[in-house]
Amino acid sequence: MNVEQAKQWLRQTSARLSEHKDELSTLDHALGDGDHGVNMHRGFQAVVEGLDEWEDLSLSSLMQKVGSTLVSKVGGAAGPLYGTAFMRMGAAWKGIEQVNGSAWSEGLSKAVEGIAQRGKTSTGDGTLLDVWSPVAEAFTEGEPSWDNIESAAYKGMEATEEMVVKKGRGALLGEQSVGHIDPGAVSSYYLFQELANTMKAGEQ
Amino acid sequence: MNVEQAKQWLRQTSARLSEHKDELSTLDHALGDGDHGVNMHRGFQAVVEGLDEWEDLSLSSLMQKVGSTLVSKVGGAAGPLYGTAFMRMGAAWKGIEQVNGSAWSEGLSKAVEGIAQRGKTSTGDGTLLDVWSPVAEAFTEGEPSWDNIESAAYKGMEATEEMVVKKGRGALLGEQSVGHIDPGAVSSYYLFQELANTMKAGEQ
Amino acid sequence: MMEENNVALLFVSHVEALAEGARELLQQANPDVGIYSCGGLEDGEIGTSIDRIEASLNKIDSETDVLVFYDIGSAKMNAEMVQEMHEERNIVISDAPMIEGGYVAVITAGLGASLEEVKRDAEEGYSKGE
Amino acid sequence: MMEENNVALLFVSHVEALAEGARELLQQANPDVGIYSCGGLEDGEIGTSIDRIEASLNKIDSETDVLVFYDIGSAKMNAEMVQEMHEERNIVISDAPMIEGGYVAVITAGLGASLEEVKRDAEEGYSKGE
Ligand SMILES: Nc1ncnc2c1ncn2[C@@H]1O[C@H](COP(=O)(O)OP(=O)(O)O)[C@@H](O)[C@H]1O
Ligand SMILES: Nc1ncnc2c1ncn2[C@@H]1O[C@H](COP(=O)(O)OP(=O)(O)O)[C@@H](O)[C@H]1O
Ligand SMILES: [Mg+2]
Ligand SMILES: [Mg+2]
Ligand SMILES: [Mg+2]
Ligand SMILES: [Mg+2]
Repeated sequence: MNVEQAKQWLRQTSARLSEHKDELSTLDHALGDGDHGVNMHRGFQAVVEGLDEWEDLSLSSLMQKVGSTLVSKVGGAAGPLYGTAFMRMGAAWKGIEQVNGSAWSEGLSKAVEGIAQRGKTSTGDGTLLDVWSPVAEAFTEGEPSWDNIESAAYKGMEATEEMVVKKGRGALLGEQSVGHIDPGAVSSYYLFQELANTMKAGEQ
Repeated sequence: MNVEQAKQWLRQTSARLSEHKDELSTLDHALGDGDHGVNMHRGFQAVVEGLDEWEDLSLSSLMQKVGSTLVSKVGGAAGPLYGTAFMRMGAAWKGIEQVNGSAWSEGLSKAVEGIAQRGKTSTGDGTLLDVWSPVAEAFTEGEPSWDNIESAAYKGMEATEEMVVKKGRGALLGEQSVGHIDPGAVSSYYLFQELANTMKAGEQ
Repeated sequence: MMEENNVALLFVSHVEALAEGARELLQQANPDVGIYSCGGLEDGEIGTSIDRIEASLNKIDSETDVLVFYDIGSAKMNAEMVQEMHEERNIVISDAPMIEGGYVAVITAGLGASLEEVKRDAEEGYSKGE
Repeated sequence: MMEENNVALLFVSHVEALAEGARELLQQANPDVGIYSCGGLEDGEIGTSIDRIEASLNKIDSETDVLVFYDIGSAKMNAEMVQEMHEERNIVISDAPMIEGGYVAVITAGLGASLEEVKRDAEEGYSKGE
């Protein structure tokens, strides 16, 4: 992924999240306060607005900017979580112009580490980490298989439905949180699906 | 005490509290939030305004009205405490036109009971109860000795200076509350001093 | 999705903005739970007023159980006075931390819990930090 | 009468009125303690913003220790981000109930307690009800 592809990925993600704004908020209505769609929309809107200004940034700096923008604008728990993830990717990709197999693996595993620290959470807690973590593992040293990555994201998302939520607002529901897909897991799935779409388009 | 004397008492108390508004607030600044003077002033202003409207009330109903006015208007902890005290006196004096020795004793001990219940407090906690309680005990079956009553109020007030406050905002100060006179004890002292003044003037 | 619930929450504070801000925060967590607030004195000063507590109570259906949260002690005394004046109603006062306990309460009330359960969860089920 | 104190309190809430109302209530308890508040998002929506937290922090003398109170979890995450961005400052986040712990904090900070003492008192010294 080069810096242009990264921008493409972010634009597509933003459009996708806007389309699914109400769906994400409805999911969050069951487990939280019903604002996840609005939050993600607000955050990625700001990112897309920023893209025009951040013309000459390296890939690393771009990711950092995306992260700090998400932290500033999302407003809910997803802000510091997604924000930390992007900032850690940015840090991992210092000096890298083109993310390849091992850089993907390194960047994503740093992002996962960041989310786990920030959220004081681990996999199985029924959060967006349950998408990010299997996605990070689906990156191997070689060139990424985007189909594998997309399906890892999808399975991670689906798996949250059966989990008792342990972190965030949903945790207060206890056993009653079972039966609902985590909204942050869904937005993360869209993010990685758009990544796969962007990268697959570039391969053609 | 007949209903006219009661009104006189309330008017004098109101004037006295207004005069000492800043002093009471300053005392409350050390132990609490610095509003006791303003609170008592507000409450007794409303009582005095009410007196003109409550022309034909019995002594008992007058006390009830005073109590509910204080509860409504004082705004701080003193509101429900003074308010309950007056309402209990009103209840004790049902059908009584002229409060004499045993009615005083009965009325005040009901007031003390009410304060203790409302504040979940007992004597020695460094509150206004430490004035009300010795005052109630200074009333005997016979005609009241107003000098005794005034000095019981005074001593009760003074004693709060050495107490560790156990109730209300001052309680958070722990040992540091020692060395400060309780503002509610001071306003209660003024109330009983004006009672004595009123009743002694009537005796002449 | 939510079961019908029969517990309303009433927030009594010395400051109107604080009570209203709490209501706003918690209502977002579940728009279907009845949440009411009152605070401050008529003249805008800091304090609690039984008249305002009663006015809020009168907005709540008289068959609905009410759990009251308060900020500091004197607000509780005033809430207790209103409680005693309305013995015909099922009003309970919670000593839970107002915001944190209130958050738990809106969740459990939204799940259809009884007044006693909501009170217990607010007082014991609250956790913060890790 | 109060000793000089070197601890400021910062209230971070999802709702501006809630943070500001808390500040108003607690400031009354001691007008000499530095109490700061921020809440809500730029557009008035419910949420917390690290920009607003930072702006509040910038109002506080940089030598002053800061104890942060927050309403719910995501506010804490944002406060932690600001804390990490300002490692040169002494900023500590309290998991105490925001209003009740904040009340204790303003009292003990006003008595000249250290940041650690204020934090401990806010988390443990809080009592409500009887
Ligand atoms: N402590 C946490 N660790 C990991 N993920 C979390 C945590 N808290 C919340 N989340 C994620 O954030 C999502 C909710 O985001 P959002 O609705 O924007 O924030 P808020 O809950 O503050 O309204 C959840 O669906 C979950 O995936
Ligand atoms: N629980 C209580 N029991 C008895 N008296 C109390 C109690 N709480 C407060 N007080 C009395 O009330 C006085 C403070 O009244 P005020 O300043 O009007 O109320 P607030 O503390 O709410 O600002 C104290 O000085 C004390 O005498
Ligand atoms: Mg949400
Ligand atoms: Mg939210
Ligand atoms: Mg006071
Ligand atoms: Mg007060």
